[in-house]
Amino acid sequence: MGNIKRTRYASLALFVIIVIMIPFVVKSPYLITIGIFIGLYALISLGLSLLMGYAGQVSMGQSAFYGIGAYVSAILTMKCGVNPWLAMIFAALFSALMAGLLGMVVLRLEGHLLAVATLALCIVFYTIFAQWKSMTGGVDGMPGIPKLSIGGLMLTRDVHYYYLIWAFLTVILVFSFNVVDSRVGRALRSIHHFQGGSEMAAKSLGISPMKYKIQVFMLSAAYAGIAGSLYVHWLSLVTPSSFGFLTSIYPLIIVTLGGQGSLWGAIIGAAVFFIVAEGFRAFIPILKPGTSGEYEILAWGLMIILVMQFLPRGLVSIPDILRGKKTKG
Amino acid sequence: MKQMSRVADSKESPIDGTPILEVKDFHKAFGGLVAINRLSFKVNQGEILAIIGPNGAGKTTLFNMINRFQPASGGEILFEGESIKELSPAHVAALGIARTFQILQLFSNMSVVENVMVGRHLRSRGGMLATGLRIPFTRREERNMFDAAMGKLTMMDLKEEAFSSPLSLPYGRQKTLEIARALATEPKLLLLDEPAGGLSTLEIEQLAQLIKRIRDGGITILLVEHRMELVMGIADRVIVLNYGSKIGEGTPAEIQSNEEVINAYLGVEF
Amino acid sequence: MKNRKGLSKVLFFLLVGLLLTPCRTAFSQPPYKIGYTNCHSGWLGFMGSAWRDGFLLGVEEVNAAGGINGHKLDVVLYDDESDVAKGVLAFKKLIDTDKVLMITGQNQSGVAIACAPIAEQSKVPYLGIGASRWIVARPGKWQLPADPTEVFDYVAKFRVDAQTHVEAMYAFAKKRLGVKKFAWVNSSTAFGMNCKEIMQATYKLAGLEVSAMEEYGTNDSDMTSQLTRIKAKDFDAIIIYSSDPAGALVYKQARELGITKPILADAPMVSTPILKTLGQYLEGLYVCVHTPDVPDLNLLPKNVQPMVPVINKVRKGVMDKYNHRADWINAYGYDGAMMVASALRRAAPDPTKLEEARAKIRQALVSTKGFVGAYAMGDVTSTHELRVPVVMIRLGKGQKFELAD
Amino acid sequence: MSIYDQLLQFLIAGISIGSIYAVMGLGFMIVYSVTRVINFAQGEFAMLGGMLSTVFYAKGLPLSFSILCAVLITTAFGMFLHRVVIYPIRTAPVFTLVLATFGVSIAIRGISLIIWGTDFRILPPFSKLGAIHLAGAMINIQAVWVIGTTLLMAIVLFLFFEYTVPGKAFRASSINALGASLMGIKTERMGAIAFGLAAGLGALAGAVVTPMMTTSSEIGLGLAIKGFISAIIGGLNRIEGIIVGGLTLGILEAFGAGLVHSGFKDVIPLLIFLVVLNFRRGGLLGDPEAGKI
Repeated sequence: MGNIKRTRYASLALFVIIVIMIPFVVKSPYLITIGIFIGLYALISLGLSLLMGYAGQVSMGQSAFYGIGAYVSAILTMKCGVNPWLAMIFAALFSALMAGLLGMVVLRLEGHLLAVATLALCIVFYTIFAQWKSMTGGVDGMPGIPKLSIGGLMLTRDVHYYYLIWAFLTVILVFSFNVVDSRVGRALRSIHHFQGGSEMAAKSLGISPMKYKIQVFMLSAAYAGIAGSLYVHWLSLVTPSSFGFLTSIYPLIIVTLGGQGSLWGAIIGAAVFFIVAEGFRAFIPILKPGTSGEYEILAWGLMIILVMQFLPRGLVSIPDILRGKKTKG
Repeated sequence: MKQMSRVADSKESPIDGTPILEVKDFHKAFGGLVAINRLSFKVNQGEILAIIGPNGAGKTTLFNMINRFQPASGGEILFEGESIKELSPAHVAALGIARTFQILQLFSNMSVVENVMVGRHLRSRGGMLATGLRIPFTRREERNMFDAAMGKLTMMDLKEEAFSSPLSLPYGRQKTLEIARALATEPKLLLLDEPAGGLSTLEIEQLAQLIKRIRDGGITILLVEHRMELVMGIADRVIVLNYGSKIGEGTPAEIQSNEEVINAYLGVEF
Repeated sequence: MKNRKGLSKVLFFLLVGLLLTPCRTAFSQPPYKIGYTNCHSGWLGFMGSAWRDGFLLGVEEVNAAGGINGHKLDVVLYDDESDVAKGVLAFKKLIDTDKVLMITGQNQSGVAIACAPIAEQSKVPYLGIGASRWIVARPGKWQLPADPTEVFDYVAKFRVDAQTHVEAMYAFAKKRLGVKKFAWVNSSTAFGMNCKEIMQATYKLAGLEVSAMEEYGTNDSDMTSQLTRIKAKDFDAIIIYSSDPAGALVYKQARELGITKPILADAPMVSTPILKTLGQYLEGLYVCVHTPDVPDLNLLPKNVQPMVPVINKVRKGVMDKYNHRADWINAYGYDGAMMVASALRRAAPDPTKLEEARAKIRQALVSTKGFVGAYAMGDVTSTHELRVPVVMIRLGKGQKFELAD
Repeated sequence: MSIYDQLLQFLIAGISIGSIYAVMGLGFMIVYSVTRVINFAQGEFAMLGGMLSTVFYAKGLPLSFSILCAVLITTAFGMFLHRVVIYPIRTAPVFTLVLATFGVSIAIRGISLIIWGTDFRILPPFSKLGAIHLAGAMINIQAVWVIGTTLLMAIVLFLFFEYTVPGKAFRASSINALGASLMGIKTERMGAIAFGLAAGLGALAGAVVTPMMTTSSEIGLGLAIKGFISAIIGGLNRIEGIIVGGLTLGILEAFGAGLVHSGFKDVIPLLIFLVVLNFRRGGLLGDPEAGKI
């Protein structure tokens, strides 16, 4: 127990140091922007990882909450002149609230039904974003969303948002760790029906599965909402095209890539996901000049297949595999 | 605290008359097949009541109806005089009914001690925010849950395996662990679903001791079993089920001399 | 750390790659590096790649003619896969890693709108080709149907926004077809929705009425429900706004449903990929096209006659290089290259002094005068836009285009 | 045109759309029933079917023959995929498999983009007369072909499962893989057959719709999502369920577009679906014990 904690604190410290160091080593705003996207998707994926890896609930609808967060922030700041930070809080709360209400409907479903129900949420909200012109600005969305500012300092440069987003990520990571190894975390794991949990036993011990499914769904939505809010204040633009089907699939890939049931997995997965994608963008034109995209897409597909084949339990399982230890799951 | 005190005063007189659980003409039918047929019985405060019967006698169904996994098709069920017919399983557990399972339902995605800590769920309060922010209260609570769980493990001498996976335990120990987990909820009534199933004679001996110890701790026990050596050894009263209906009730001695029971079931034993 | 190491590798290979790229002409000067990013996959992919074909055709021509004052045009080319995140990343990569002099491309508005402010902030000239005017307009400085009141310094674009087209269609429909009420159908893509918004903002000014507004998805196979709705209403003509084959299906099914009223559509409907597949069903459709789509160029109005030789050049070039009929998107891409070239030629920047060069190019770009291309013609306006002439045609038997206006 | 005619038109439109979704759904069901995998590459099978037939047709082969080749090739490809991608990781968590198939669909799309680019392709209609009018409503002959093919495939599948030895073995292994393998049925081969069948179905569907809606490298995912939804509505376990699921989705879309607003065409069925699911957890016709990912 003790040394588990110790290794965690050690890795957290290491993580924070790396995060702080990167901008000193990496100057290019392009790479910093990659860092920003990694951070944003890591936030969404953390929530999904709690939902999938711990409570065993699949969601193909995280983009909906990412979008809700983004639009709440955008609308409050643009139309009501609310302070961006306040807007961000509202964004998180409102995403969670929506998740709570919708969760009461969809979380009564399981497996594929849950998957398709959440996929439905993704499509429904995309349509709302694109169609509700008067509120969301339609397909062109809303440009010119105010930037965030701390004290007097206006956060304009990418590196500011890099630090901001990763600071949020760190806090939320710690929060998530605390949840995971608390009574709540155990309650979640106890209802993870296809990974060693048992809803029957959980109920017999006084745990109401529905309650915890909804709670963790709300939490994941709140994470996504915060990510969405950060995203629009950084880009100072919101368009529906950022919240389509793929935006729901990426976190699924990231979580599985990193490894379900590991919070670090979400972050590692996000990092690898974007670095590899951009790596392809950089390398493939060199290997095969004159190409545009299609080879990237192919490489990307193959890459997913290979990871699923050789690391079915994700990147976090690499150490175990190296140690030749059998991975459980 | 309340039920603590009640447990305390029930300690002085392990067996008194007041029923803790009362089942009134319970009925359960799956389609045409009748699983439980107009069954009525009482479980007295602090006693060990065994329900025996051949396989398919509806024993597990009965348990599932008592802790509300399955709705009863008819009848009434009172726990400490209150109807629990409409409550959710979690609510029933909160009232103080814990159970084990014929097919083990341990959480293989947690360590042994964590399994028992889940048992402490009802006795702790920290919500998602509180635990996430790790406010002093929840830290204290976590520590208490851990200590309590370790206490239970020590009682079942599972202390050594506290941090290993439940699946690494031998089958008998896994069953004990499930009992420990159920006890962690501090129940007033403990339902044991075939606890002796698949155990060696020696293990059954230890189990019998354990169950007695639990009862002496003031917890009423209702067990379903068809391993006679266990039942006859520890039960205060025995109820015999056959095809969902009660064909006999009484002390082990009376049961062993009950004609109908012998014909229906025990015959094979003698 | 990891990704930095990767980066240096990338840069190294990039360098090697550039050295290895074969050049037909020897260039006395260091190359001009141009960034190009567009969607070559995703729902608008076919447009992106057609644009790219035209663009690369132009670039080749420039280089074959000895480049720009001895500088070769080097194009760094990325696909944004119609995805905002990927588009933004590609854009920043062009600016920071590839250190290009200027950037062009991105005909998907969503991505382009996200990138314009980045160009402005990092002071990189950006020649936009997306449909929405948000690309040039500073946030909140544009209200339909008026022009943007404030525009970005570093952004210019071809004025392909639907406003020009819808207005041309309104005029034609009223004058030639005597239309008073029209029904509207658009694809539920950004392009279609965008045009719908513009239509809603402008039809009253043209003194017209809308009797129905319908939508369809790019993957839809059957739009008879929408058309049945329209059929039940009272209308003189239908305007279909679509950038995908499904739009052609709408026309086909409208005729099958027995709707005989005139139907108008916008230029994307006669882009080569759509004509190749569904052209046979489009007989009788009125289309608001760009000059390159008019088969008999002599019929073109006087004011755009100067474009004719350029158009012919593009037609020949596309036929030789890709052996298919050049459509407006190819011509558009070609003009993109030409705009870039002319800006560079006039700015004559020193590629080693990046900031200064970018500033010069930006100046030259927004002050382009008397540009004559295969697709666009004229001066860059005060809103940094280059107007694009349009013509109404009618698709006759066997996909023969007849000038209708 | 009278409201009655309109409704009839919506119905026809719905059926012709729905039957496409239904075939896609069947593909999902077949693969799922044996491997418990939701195969997101299903849409790409349809894409391949359409593209390949256009390629062969362009090469001058007769239409029917081109389609036959396309179907056969895609079938083989489906089996190949199972052997190379799915079978090696059959023991991994199902969700890993699902994402693997998602990777497959991306890869196929990439390959198709490389070979065929972003152009649209089309086949000539199967029969000369374009559209016929009956009772004030119009129906496109190609749509009739699509509906017919769907029904035919459903019937053939049904007969296959009910009355042929491999079909029975197939069902056995879909009900209980272990039991089946004890009965000496090679579940591996069953998985391959499942993918082959699904791919073949998808390809045929893709080819039949091409004259109606054209095809291109990009159509896969869209079709897959619709097929997935209708398969789930249908309950993933019974052929008739899937058919009804697909038709329901299509008809709801058509009526939604016709009676409410075409902008919400895709949303209306989903909302109804969400509501329905709260009463019938197993989809419209599925058993309540619908599969778990």
